[in-house]
Amino acid sequence: MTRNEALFEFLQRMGDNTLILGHRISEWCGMAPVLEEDIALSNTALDFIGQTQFWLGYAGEVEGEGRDADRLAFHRDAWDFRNVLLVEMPNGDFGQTIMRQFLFDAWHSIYIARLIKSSDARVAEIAEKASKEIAYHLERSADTVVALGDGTEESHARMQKALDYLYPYVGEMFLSDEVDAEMIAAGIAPDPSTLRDEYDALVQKVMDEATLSIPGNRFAQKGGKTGTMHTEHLGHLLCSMQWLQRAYPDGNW
Amino acid sequence: MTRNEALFEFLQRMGDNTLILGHRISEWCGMAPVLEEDIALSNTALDFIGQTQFWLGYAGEVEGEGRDADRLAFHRDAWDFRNVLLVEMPNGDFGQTIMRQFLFDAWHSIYIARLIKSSDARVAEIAEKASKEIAYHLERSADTVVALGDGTEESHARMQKALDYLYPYVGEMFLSDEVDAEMIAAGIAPDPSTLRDEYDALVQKVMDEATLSIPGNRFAQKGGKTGTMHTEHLGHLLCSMQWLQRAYPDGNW
Amino acid sequence: PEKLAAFQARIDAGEKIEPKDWMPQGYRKTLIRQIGQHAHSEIVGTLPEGNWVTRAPTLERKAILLAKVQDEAGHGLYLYCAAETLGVSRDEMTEMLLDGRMKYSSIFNYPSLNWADIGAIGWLVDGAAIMNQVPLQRTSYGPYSRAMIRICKEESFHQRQGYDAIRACAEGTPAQKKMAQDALNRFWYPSLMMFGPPDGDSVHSEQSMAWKIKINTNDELRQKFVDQTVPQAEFLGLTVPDENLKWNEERGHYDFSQPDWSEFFDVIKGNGPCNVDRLADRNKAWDDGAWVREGMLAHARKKAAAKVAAE
Amino acid sequence: PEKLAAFQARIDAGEKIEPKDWMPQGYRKTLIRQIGQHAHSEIVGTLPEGNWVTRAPTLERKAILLAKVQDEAGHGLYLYCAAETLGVSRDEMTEMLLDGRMKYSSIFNYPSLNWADIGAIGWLVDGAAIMNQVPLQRTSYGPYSRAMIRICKEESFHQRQGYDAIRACAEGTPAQKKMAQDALNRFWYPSLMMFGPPDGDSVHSEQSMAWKIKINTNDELRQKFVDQTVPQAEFLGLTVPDENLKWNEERGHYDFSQPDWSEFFDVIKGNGPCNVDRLADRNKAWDDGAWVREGMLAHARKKAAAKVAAE
Repeated sequence: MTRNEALFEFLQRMGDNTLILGHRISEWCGMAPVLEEDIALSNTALDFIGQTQFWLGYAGEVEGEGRDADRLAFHRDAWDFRNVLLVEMPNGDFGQTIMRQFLFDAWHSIYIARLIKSSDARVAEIAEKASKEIAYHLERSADTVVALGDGTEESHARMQKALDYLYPYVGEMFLSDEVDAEMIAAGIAPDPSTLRDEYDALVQKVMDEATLSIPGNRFAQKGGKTGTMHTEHLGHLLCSMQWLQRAYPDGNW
Repeated sequence: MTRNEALFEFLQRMGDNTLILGHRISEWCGMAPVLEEDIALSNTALDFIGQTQFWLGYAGEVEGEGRDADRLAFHRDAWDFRNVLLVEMPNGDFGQTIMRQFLFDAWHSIYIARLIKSSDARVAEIAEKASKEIAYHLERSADTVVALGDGTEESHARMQKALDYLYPYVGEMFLSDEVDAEMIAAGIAPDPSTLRDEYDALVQKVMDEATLSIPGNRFAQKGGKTGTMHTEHLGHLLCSMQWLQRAYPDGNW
Repeated sequence: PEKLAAFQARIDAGEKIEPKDWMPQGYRKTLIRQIGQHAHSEIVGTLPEGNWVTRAPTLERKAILLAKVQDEAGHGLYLYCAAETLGVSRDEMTEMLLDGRMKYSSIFNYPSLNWADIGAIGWLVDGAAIMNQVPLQRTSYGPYSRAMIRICKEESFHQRQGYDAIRACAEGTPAQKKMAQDALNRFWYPSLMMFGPPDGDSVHSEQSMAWKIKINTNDELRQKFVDQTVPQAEFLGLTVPDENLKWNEERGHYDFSQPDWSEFFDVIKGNGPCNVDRLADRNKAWDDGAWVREGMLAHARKKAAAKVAAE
Repeated sequence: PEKLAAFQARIDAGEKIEPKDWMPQGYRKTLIRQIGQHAHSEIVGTLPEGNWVTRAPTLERKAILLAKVQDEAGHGLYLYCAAETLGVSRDEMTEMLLDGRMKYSSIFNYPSLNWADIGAIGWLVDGAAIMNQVPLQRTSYGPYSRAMIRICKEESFHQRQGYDAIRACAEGTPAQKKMAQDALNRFWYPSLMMFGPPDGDSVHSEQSMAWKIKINTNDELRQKFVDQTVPQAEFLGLTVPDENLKWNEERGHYDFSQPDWSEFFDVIKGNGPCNVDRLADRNKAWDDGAWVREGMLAHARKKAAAKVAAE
């Protein structure tokens, strides 16, 4: 793998995470439990779509085959997506949505902080812009996890169930592979495996406040980041997300 | 509208009804309340897909532009579909699915009986073949509506709710327009509006047995049969149904 | 009666009525109905748009639509707040929406069926809404008037974006152009209905105008909308689905066909294409969200109690 | 012990054991576990296929897949009936599936991710299943043996259809060919796992073979499967994802790599890619269907009571 190929992979990973999670959140449109959450969810989705435009736009430039962010977003099939499995998991109830959000935001905020110091100026610039949004996402999702974990008996039970369901998808965010090795060597991105302790400390702190128990089983589902094995959920998401582009490939929108 | 154009419309109406309802039922795959229903639902879906192949296959021939049944099924957008709204309504719970089935089967069985005597030999032949399947569908859906209507308090309430929800979509099956006028004139198909009494008697009989009340409001939602205004549900159905064909238009499957 | 005359005099003098001021029951009731209905419309109006958020054709269009939906939820918030100053809580109004006692704009009982509908909703529906709302910036009730000023600014932004979206379709491939025309065909008459029935048939109108809760008549606004919109449609190369549409040199206005008012009353009665599904969606969101609202409330109470205990 | 010897003698003589015959507890228990697991596999196995029923690329393929799914539910029925002759009801077995006490074939804990997977499932998964099942037509327990005879006939039909579906992909466009290869890459090793762990590590085996509940060893069947499948893959122009795969002239068999058995045990422990979702789907279907089953039962009772009253 050349450095450029690795960089292209890395940028797709960043952009696909925000694209897919942004899409998932946008599925909530008009259906949130309370108006303030409707606003917050569409705001988060909006931030993610904006970040996607930067990451995938840059990815397309690096690839150099004339694909722009839209082409990458709407014309790849599931196997070409590089998002971690966590972000493609279904919304479930609001608890599952917000738990997924927190587990991702926690990683995102730690990772993006390293990217700000990237040797690649474009990466550093995008990370810099995104970091404020991400810090706000984390603050919000952590607060909500705490409120609902430490709310009523029902909300506690639902949040624990969400955590149990999603925890197997946490490990993948910290797996390193040859793409990461290239990025580390080039000083473009950090080694994900070195960030786990910081992540665990942050998650532990929030879960303690939320009176929730982190599952003991650390088995990690994987295959999203490398594209080797996504979940069945991603294909269905793409059916909606890419519908119009697929049905009308010549359109100018 | 030429006779041929009207015939093409008529055949799409027949084929789209079975295509869309067959698809809806197939969404139940592996999720039915009891194994026997899993079998029955896939059997019904299978019958409908088979009927679709006949109707849309003939439609393509009549149109004469080289579109076969698959092309029509997988490459038209929502506005080109001619199914009645009833069949595109979502599955809801099993009660809604089986009520939708009965309300359609009752119409289908009455209508198909007339088509057996169609002046168009192909139409008569397809109708003849389909009529045995349809008679069986009707027997089964009527029995199930009766059993669940006259079952427990909960099953009764759910069936009544399903009937109330779906009844506004019954009227469309009996609307006549210029396509029907052409078909009547040619002796190809009956006037739908003349079949309502027979339908009402049949539905009344089954609902009486099921201890369910037919809503008084006869307001009819319409726009599916003419294609002028489907529901929002159809577009989402097509996202899944047509996905593969849209994403890989050159494929040979 | 004296109070009433003084009240009317203030209104006639162009003064704003504020929450703590005395006001007639009818004024309060009418305002609650009107502001509540407007707030509900913002909320229910996100459903036909949400229907395409997940299918937007580009990242940019998706972002624009998300921003719009977010604005609309925000408008809902301002308006609920304005209504709360009249002594009715957001939860009460929500309950009234959910059980059908309060209405929302009938336009949202029509489905969004192709992508160009999103453009048409911005162009026509927001366009008609603005036409209704601009005069309301001068409405007599202070909080309502201030909310409308904020809202109108964003709405006209939405309208421009909607027009831009349908323009992209109208200037696109034949299939895209067909989408744009199809959207116009379906949304034209429902948009005309947004101004309410013809002046002769309109209830509530006279008193509302005296109170400056309503500023123009339905027919005035409808005419203004047609006059503004027809040239825009022409610019797009789209055909307004009205054979009788014609510029009337003498009147200085377009002549146009009335919508089918029986359809309007059907929709109001609950027989529109989407009435049942829209309310079912809102009810589901509310019911499914009950545990979240309760959980948040419980946590807020625990925190408050802990704070008190610590003091 | 005398009874046991007589029982074993009957088996050795090739006689069939029937439901009313005496049988050892272990025989009964092992059969219930094995038949139940097989029945559950038929049911859970419809989930990865159902995942593509709604996205089948042609009406014909959709019909074939629906027919297959219907057959599989039918197989589930036969097998539950066979197990019921051993004194355990279908509902009991279902409950044991749903709360994790009984297993289903681990292969169904892998996702179906592209259309060619449906072909691969028919070709490889049904292929491996048949390899396991053909000998079971000669199993000692009568009802099980008869169920297997019926099932094997349909399964080999499914396998041919699966092969035909993946062949269409392999012979199609480059993207289709990529699907087929991707499917083979993901399903090859899980299919090899379907024969169970290497003979050395396999529990239950010896006694089951004496009882003719199991006829061949895991490794025998696995070798047979590889020998049969590799030429089929070659015919399709697909590459089996095993660098060590080579024809061994001396043995008259292919040499091949063992699957990653730690993955196998992970999946069995519940850590497969789909374990949680598969069981959640089955539980949801069962829970959501409770009112239907109760309603039908209540109606059947009413009818029976009315009949009695009328007599």
